[in-house]
Amino acid sequence: MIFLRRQVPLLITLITGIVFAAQYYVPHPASEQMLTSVTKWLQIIGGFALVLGVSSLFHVHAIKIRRKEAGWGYSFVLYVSMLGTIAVGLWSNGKEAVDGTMTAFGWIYNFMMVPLQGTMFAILAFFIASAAYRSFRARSREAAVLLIAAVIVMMGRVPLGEYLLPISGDLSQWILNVLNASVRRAILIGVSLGTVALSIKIIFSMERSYLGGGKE
Amino acid sequence: MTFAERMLKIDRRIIFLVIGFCTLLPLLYPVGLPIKISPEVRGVYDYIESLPEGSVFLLSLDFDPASKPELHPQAISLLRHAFRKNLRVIAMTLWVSGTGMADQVVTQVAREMGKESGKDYVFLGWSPGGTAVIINMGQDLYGAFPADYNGKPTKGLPVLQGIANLRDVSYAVSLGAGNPGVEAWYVFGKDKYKFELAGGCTGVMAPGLYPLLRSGQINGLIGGLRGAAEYEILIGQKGKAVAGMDAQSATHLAIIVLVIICNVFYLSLRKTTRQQAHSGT
Amino acid sequence: MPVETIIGAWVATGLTLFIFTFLYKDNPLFKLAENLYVGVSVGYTIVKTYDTVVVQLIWKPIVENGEWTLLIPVAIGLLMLTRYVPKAAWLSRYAFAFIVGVGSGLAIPRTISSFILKQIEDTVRPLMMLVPGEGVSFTWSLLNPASSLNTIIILVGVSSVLFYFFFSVEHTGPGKIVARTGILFLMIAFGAAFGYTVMARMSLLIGRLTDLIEFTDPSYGRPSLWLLGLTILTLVVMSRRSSNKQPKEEE
Amino acid sequence: MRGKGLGVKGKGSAVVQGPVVSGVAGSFARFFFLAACVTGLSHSVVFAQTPLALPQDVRAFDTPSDGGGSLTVLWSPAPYDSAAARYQVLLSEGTTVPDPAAMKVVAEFPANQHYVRESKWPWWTRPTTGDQHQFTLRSGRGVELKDGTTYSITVAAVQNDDRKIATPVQATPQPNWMNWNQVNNLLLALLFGGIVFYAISTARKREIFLRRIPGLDAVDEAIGRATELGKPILYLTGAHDMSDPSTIAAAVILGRVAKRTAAYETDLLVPHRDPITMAVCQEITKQAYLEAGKPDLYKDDSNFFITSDQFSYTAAVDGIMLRKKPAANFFMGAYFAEALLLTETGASTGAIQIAGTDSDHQLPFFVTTCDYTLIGEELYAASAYLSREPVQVGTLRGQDIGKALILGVLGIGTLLATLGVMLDAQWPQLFLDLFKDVK
Repeated sequence: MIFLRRQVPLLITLITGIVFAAQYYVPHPASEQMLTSVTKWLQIIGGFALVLGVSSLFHVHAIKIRRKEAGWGYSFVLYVSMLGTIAVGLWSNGKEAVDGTMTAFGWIYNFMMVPLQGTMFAILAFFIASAAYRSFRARSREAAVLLIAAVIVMMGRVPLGEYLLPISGDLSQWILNVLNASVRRAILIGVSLGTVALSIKIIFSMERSYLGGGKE
Repeated sequence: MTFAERMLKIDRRIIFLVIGFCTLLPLLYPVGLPIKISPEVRGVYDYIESLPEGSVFLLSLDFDPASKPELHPQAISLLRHAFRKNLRVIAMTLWVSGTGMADQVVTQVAREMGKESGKDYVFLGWSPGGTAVIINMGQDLYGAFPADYNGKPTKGLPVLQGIANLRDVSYAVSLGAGNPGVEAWYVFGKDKYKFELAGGCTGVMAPGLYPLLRSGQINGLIGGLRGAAEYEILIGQKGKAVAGMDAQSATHLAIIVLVIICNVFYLSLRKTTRQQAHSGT
Repeated sequence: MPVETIIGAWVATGLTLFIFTFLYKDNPLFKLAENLYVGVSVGYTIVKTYDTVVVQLIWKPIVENGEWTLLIPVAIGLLMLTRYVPKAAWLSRYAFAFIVGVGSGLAIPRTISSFILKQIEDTVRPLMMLVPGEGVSFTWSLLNPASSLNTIIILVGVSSVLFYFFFSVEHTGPGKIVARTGILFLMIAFGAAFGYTVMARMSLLIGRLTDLIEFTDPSYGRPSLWLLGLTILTLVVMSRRSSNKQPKEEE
Repeated sequence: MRGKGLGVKGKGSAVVQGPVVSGVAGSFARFFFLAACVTGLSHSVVFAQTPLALPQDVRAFDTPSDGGGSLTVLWSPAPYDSAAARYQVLLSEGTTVPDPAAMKVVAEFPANQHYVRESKWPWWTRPTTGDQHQFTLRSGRGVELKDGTTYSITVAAVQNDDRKIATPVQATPQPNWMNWNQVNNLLLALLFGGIVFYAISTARKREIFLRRIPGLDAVDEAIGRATELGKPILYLTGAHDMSDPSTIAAAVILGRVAKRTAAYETDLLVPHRDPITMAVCQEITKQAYLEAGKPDLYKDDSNFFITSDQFSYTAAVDGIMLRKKPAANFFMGAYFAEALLLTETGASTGAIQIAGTDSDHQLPFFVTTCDYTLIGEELYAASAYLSREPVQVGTLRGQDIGKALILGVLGIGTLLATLGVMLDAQWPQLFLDLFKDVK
């Protein structure tokens, strides 16, 4: 039983990992065919993964409602809006528009989801402004360098900045294209080494946290 | 409490109001400052200009409503340009919550330019799996998207004639707000299937894409609302991005002024505390 | 203008303003809008997933083209859902093992090619350039990203930042200088990111305000103005009430 | 672009004859030969309107390292190679060709194009010297090359009305099992994998040196100050769940912080966004108090769950900061847009703030609003430094070796590339090609 529960999954990871890493170097049509099928499978499995993510949300809020915890009314709102959206969506065959005319599902999308999600992040503009005033301080030489670079880029990326200080355009271009690019490149290389190391550890089962909890 | 301390402790809602007005006023009373074109954006424009009629242009709208103000105008300009050049347009999205928006923008621009779905362009919709979708399209486009957004089978669509997979795409642009986005299109797409690629992205993403731009992994980069405004100028059709540039100028200036005030107060505070410390001992 | 658009304009404006009330403080209007948002977007994702995965990717290919092999990923997907059945939860490991295995395998060569080799390739450039007519020379232009000077700057930047993230060498002696250079480069890049992020957030605000301005139009019935007044009124009433209640709650 | 008139073959330079090898074998020898040829060629002259002759040494073979459906033709450069003359590639099915003139023209281009050196092949897969002509024919528009079928293929030189067709040669397209162009990628993957394994096994056997992370000193200092002021400490573990490495690192560092707070008898507040992370962190905190010898001070509710919603969580934590005014705030793990809302409020209460995150998009805000920030990998390093777990330490060490190698390649590569330009030499490519992404 332990074998089925513990060793077999690790074996699956080992085999699939090696096979799909090796696939990259094999141009033969047979190997390409395998890649085609499996990526198609991954698309379908990806759909199930979404269900998994969503269901934990279901669970958390269901408990809240059942226990009538503080703010359970909001969880109720969440449930109603979700079920309502699903019902309307299925009724509209999952289409926001048919031949350019908006369906009821499209209405929910355009007039509820789009403004809600859009505004959620627009409020950050205000918080950046207040942080700019209250806490973006040059506490150290490093922070001072950061703030100066930030001011130059902010100037150089808007017409008024370039108008007031014509050199800021070229300067910010240079910062982005040369200084920023070199740092990002180093970070990219470092992160990639990390990714490759992690992938190797996963394939050779030195890293198992992805298997998650659940009793052995 | 000193003056500086008191000033630093003012209610932040006052700052909120300042920023609100800095955005609102230029939107209501635009000035229209000139906008310079950067080489990154010109790279995309020039490449589309150089494509012969009937080339395949793939636009992946990989964003959701949260990034709409930045990437929506980019999508409109790119589509207008591609349709004007009579390219065959394939549009799609890797972000599920962006599907409706992507459909809307494609349909709207196509209608405005008198293009027909299935013949001049196709909107494939969304498919789950993120990077797996890109690989699958590279292997077999019809396997990844058996039907387009409207449920029509993709096999046999006139616009897709002669296209088997991503290798047959002349130019792909990913408008990415995160992951999967521009980087994924390079790693899982261009790296193997060898189409030319460019990126459009939100301001948050833009600095991170410069290494790819330099190494030629993407041949152009449209960054944020500013990039969109530049593209609107390039195709000669000003839209929401150009209209927003004045407000962008005003808010940037406001932030810069706020940062400077903050540091002036901070430094003066530090000076006084140091002096006090000195005199105290 | 169609009625549904007018109603839509009112709803969209109202929800936008509800979220903006967070700027005043966390309050029931914001919480209502936030939960509505989560609910609607989850519902939307479920519908889209059903429509795309179940109908387009599974049902149609199997029924219409007889692609029975697609039952394999369906089975793997179902295994994933056993996570919620405590006794069979271990079965879900097979699914995760498969996904993670394939994902790791796909990632290794592609990451090396795109983010390591390509980036090294572009950093390793000759420090002298062959200028037509002048022969081999050193170019000083800062504005040309490919000039010799910029090549050196990039090389210094990449190397010093890579060195900064070295953990098995103490940053002393010459190492200290390199690491300090690295951190300066890092800070400049963070500054650029900072500037761009400010730009992005401001753009989002501009986008939302543009919509609100559009909805002040009489053809929609000026929802922005009416609802702005109503929202402010609600906030005032609520803050009055809570300030009356507060003393009692705090004993 | 280098080389003036390189394409034109100078007098006395040899044509490489012999069998065409598509593998790695023999490439070294070929390479040196190529270098010699190319360097000897720099002073050639382009003649206009040289009389046409038969294209020489036409060779055809299955394109190596591909999925089939493709053939490659090679032939020698000629004195008439210029924009004025043109080459045609001719193709027909079968091994015998009754009339070469009737073969299908599948490609036509100016005679000064399509050289081997223009192709992206690295030196170990180059079929011949760089000055030779090369054309790769692929299945596609108008041409179909079936795997396993033998084709006759040849090259014709055309100038004005003159057309000279070389004798057709035969070749069979085939799919291959290995893309030799990418062999450097494979070697690097194996090398790096080996390094990681080696480093981990070393770390299992003996202590590996890790430099002290300065941010950890700041942690002690902050806790000390909190004790002086008699105020609590706030610790956040980020937005992700326990499957994310950054959350794991945050939990490890929490163990260290909890040990200190136990020793100093300072209050610890850890609000959570994920119930599982909370459970794990409770265990870690309990253990830390035990190790500090103060199990009686441990409170189960110092770790508490708020909500999983991003902004509601933020508002609640901001509320805690304003009410309890912690002396130190720790932000470890992954953060999104809420980062600024948290740190800004924290800064306004005058707390010492220490952050550690790999969310690079939020790093600028942490750096400007916090007193100390662990940047990216420093977070993992700090956690490895504290936990001393061999796999973590070993991986870190392996990555360090990888970085050192890359630094070396950057240095040597730049030097060689510069020498290559200054001396107008090709041999540095021998090294540089190894680190190119070629397909």
